[in-house]
Amino acid sequence: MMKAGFLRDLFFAAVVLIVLIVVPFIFTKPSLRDFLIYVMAYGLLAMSLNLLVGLTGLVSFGHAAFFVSGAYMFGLLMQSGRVSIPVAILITVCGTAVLAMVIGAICVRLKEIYFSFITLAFQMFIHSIILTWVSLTGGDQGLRGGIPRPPFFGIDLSSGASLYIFSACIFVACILIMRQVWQSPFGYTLRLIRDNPNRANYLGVDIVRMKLGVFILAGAMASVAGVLLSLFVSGAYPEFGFWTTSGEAIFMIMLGGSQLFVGPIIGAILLRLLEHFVSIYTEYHGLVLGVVILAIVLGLRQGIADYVVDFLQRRREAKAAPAKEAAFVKKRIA
Amino acid sequence: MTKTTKGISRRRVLKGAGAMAGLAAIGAPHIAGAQAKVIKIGLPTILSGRVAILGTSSRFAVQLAFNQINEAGGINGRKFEVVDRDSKGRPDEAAKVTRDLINNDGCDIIIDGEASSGSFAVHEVVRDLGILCLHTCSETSSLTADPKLFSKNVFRCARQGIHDAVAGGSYAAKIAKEKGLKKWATCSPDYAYGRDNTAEFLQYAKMFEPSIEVVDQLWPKLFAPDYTESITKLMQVKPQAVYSALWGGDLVAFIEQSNLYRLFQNTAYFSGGLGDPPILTAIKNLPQGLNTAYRYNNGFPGSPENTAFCDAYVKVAPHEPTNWAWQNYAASQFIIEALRRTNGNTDSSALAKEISGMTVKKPFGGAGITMRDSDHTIINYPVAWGKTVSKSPWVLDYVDTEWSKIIELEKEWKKEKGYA
Amino acid sequence: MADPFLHVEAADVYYGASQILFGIDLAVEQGQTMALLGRNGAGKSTTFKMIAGLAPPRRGKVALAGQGLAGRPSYRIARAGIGYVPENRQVFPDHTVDDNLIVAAKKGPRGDHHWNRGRIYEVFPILASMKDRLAGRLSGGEQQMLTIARTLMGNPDVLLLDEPSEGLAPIIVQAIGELIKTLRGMGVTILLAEQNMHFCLGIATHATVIDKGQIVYRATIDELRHNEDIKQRYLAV
Amino acid sequence: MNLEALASCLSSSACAVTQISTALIIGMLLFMVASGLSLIFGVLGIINFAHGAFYMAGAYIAFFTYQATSSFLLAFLAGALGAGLIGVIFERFIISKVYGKDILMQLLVCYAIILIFDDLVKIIAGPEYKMMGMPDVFALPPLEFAGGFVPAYYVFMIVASLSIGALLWLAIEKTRIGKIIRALAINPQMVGALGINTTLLYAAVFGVGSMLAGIAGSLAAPTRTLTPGMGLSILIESFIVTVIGGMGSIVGALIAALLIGFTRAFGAIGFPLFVDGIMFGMMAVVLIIKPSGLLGREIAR
Repeated sequence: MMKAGFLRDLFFAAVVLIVLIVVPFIFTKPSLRDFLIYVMAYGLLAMSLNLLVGLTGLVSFGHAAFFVSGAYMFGLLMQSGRVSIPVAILITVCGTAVLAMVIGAICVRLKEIYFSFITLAFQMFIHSIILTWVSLTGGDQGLRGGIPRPPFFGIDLSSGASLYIFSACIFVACILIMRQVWQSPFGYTLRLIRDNPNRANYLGVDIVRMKLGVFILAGAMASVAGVLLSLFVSGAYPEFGFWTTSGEAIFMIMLGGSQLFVGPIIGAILLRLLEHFVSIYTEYHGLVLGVVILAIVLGLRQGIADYVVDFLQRRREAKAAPAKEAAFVKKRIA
Repeated sequence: MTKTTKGISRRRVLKGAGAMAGLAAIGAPHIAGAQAKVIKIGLPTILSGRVAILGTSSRFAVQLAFNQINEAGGINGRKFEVVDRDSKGRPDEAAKVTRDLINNDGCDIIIDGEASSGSFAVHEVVRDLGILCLHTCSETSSLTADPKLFSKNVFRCARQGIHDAVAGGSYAAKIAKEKGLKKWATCSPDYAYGRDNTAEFLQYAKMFEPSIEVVDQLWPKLFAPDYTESITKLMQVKPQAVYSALWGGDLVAFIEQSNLYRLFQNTAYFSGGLGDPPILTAIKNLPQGLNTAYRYNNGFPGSPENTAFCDAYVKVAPHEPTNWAWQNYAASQFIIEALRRTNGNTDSSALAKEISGMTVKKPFGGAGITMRDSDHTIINYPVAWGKTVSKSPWVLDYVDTEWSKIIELEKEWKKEKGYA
Repeated sequence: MADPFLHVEAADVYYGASQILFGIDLAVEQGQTMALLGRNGAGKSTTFKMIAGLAPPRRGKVALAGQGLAGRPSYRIARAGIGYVPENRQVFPDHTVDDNLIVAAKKGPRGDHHWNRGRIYEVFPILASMKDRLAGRLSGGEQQMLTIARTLMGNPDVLLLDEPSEGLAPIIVQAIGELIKTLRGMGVTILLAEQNMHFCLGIATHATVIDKGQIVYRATIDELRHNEDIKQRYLAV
Repeated sequence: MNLEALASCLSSSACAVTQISTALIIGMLLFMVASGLSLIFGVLGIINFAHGAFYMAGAYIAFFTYQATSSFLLAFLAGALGAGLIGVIFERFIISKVYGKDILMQLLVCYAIILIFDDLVKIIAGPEYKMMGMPDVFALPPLEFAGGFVPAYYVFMIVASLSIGALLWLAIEKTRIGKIIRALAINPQMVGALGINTTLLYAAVFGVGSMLAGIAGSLAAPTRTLTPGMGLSILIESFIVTVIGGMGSIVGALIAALLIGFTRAFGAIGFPLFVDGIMFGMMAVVLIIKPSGLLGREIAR
């Protein structure tokens, strides 16, 4: 079973990767590539956050802390000029994982909104460190002077096309990893913790360890998103770690839906499209975005992808219902 | 109330109904032909949040400049269209909207109306894409002074911190000598611009008047709503003079809150940011005799060109021109003049070649403002310090500093910094 | 014959998609003390919640003195004269005894206000002696007294008592029983949900038995006392 | 770090008076905003991230009223009541739809409101800075206490905030409606079953909470700059205050607001670089040791 599932995922991943790579060669406008890289970076951030929010029920308000740590660690490593890009990514991911472990060890012990608050506090703390430690981080002006992209294995990321393909490969690899977690026994344990912590406890699950595990994983994935963005904008800015960035990721999850694996990606695409077009037509994009959010939250009461899935399921059930009802009535009479 | 007067359509009508079609629309190659006649000027700037006025006053100025040229028939039959985009003051967003303006909207030229941190992000993008760009709001000296950041297609049409520091330092030194102001303190926002600006001001003030001694330096947070703890701290320290790089709404709050403590009764005040009309008019009780750098004034320089600029500006905007307004207006003039010389050819390097060393008369007249070709930054713009009065024109007695002196000291500063 | 004072007719209640009550009919006359008997999970509490407006019926009707109540918000139902005393003694733990009563004070549906704190302390002398104590610090029996007293402060026409004896020591149960009898003596109309039939025997005048969300038996309490079959089928523990 | 300066300040009465008053000035406005935040959370279980928007609304309404009438009293009342009214409308039409929904829904709704309010202010009042200016009544030289100076307006502001805080506390602890509201916080269903219109009460509590933010806004209007987006900075600090003090506790909000006020006032003298870090640090430490805050209860719901 597992193996068949994995092969299917692998197949889907390959298809997605091919589509991602081919599309910009059909529509050659560079802005499409820009758009897709943004969607990949923010989508990865939102998906990694959804490992906490949707899968485990841990509502983190401070996930951008790992996004920003990814961007800065990678940027600083590259600016030091001592490591190649793959090594820098590896160190960044491990480094962020350690950071996530330290923060997570404190945070996951807290429940519900207290978890949200303390993740927020840590994020603001990291953000203020970045602002204060000017000599290392460049303070409010961010990492300046660009992030060098020395060629490795014959790949030169200073060309837009190869940077795009590289980003697409990393993106798809991360999605594949998260998909395996989503479907694994570990993933189901996390769902159990989300839905019924008492039962999980009773079954002998070490809840704190499980939560910490997914917290570290989500942090590491968020750092990859940070790497992608810093590679693309050739810089790192404190705003990456401000609470609004976490808020945006949460918004993507809510827009797309938290229960469907690809929900956050759909949310990222929708939000980016929305912002793109709204800001072309009006400077009052806040007003428009606000009204759209209200319409979705108050109208659908769930993410768009979740809504569509539920809607389809309801329709299927409605078709099956008459038969079921008949059976039920029969049983009651008997 | 804001009265928004719209000039040429800054929104692109052509995007039209098909726009929402999504990815395909973004990917579609943009239409050549009839549209190619229009020259598009992209303006990434801050249109929302606390410093929205930064962007809106810049936009008024850019629109004014290009409306004027459109009404005059354009250049070689080509008209202009200004496309603005809100960066929300975030550097990553600034980078993104700049890319969009170029790659998606097909803008030929970028006028960068970002504050400092955003400017550095835009700088990376335009350097990457090789498009002509004029930074119009960032005063951070290194943006053009640092040769590592130099790009042949990128210019700065804005005050430069180091120029003003020389002018401010010499002005402050003179007053310090006259009035015996020895004990100084500073109170500037805690971010790169605030720190650099303050350090540069002090460096020159001390150079010109060595008896100046800095007794304390306070660094309130950028956009802090309340400065009471800084003000009371200043009262404990009792300096004879205070320098502050606060600007915008922060400065308005700082002055009003200081008034409550009567801070300026016994303390001389030197401000890099007070001389902007929207700030001067927002302060309800503007104390007399505060010293401020020139940012914009409808009576200085007293030239017919300046009056004409101010009159035209207030017709389209709800307030007098700001510092950013004249800088953007001047930047537009550089672009227009360069296009005139290339006969409407928008090639970046051709335009850049023309702009290097160019002098424009608008908006101040006189000898004009010159784009220095060595480091792509403007000189000969008004650099002066004056004193506040309680009613319009708000600042009087502007004292000029010789540009030759500024340039000489700038050279030494560059050497010191390793830029030259 | 006129409609009964409190009248529930053919009421269905759902929690989400699952139906809990099936066509419940109930009739309580003024001054009656009616026991609603049934096993744990038979639907007694849901019936009460339905009457009180906390679990509105999807179909059917609820009326008090001819006035329809179904579908109204719970506070309107309370103001119409339904006094609901929930199971598990839901006192406000951080309020004093006195404050618990103050919160609940209101006039009855016809503007009557014969129940006030003075009267309550006469009827419940034990509460009078601890009126400044936090309700959360009271014993279970005292809390039960307080919830009943609190509901009386609203001058209801009908008192719905949901398992007042549950989880209390026998001696306390006896005291509660005495109290209900006193209230009955004062002419208060009472609907009493219980699984403990013996508790009801001395208190209620009539009995209704509920099982699996349906009413299965109606009689006077004396008839029930002698109907071994019903007792065996529906009430034996 | 300059502990010597701190010690010498504390030993001089002039310095101590001025800095203590500074702490109160900073603390009191925070207290006003945070107490509203805390009240709304305590009773409705909603973390009102849009609270800063009501602070902004209060400030702008006060500003326009003052321009129209030149009366500070009217401006103050209009700011407070206007923000309260907007709060009630917001609760009725929007927030009430997400009661009991997961926290993300609430967060998102509040985020939407912040975006909408900021743009509305920009449309109505323009993007430029506004300053109401000091009313003539308070245009006095600063008052002297034991060698330290406190501006007359700040004395008024401190007294007004403390009085409003005391009134609020008395209303909640001693009046019948206050007792009902406390009961509502713990067991809303039971309160409804006792014949009390909980829907109305929720709207009223939200209105009072927003009114407190509006009061802070109108008190701040004469001394602080009005801009779209001004609600954000005060929101973050009052959020810290609320978490430290304990969500739902008015007294906790007061204590925490003073704590922040003193940290900032004396931090400016003794350890100016660490003030921000210390504030977040305090928040984290409180969350680790006692998640519900200094005086908060564990959430029942």
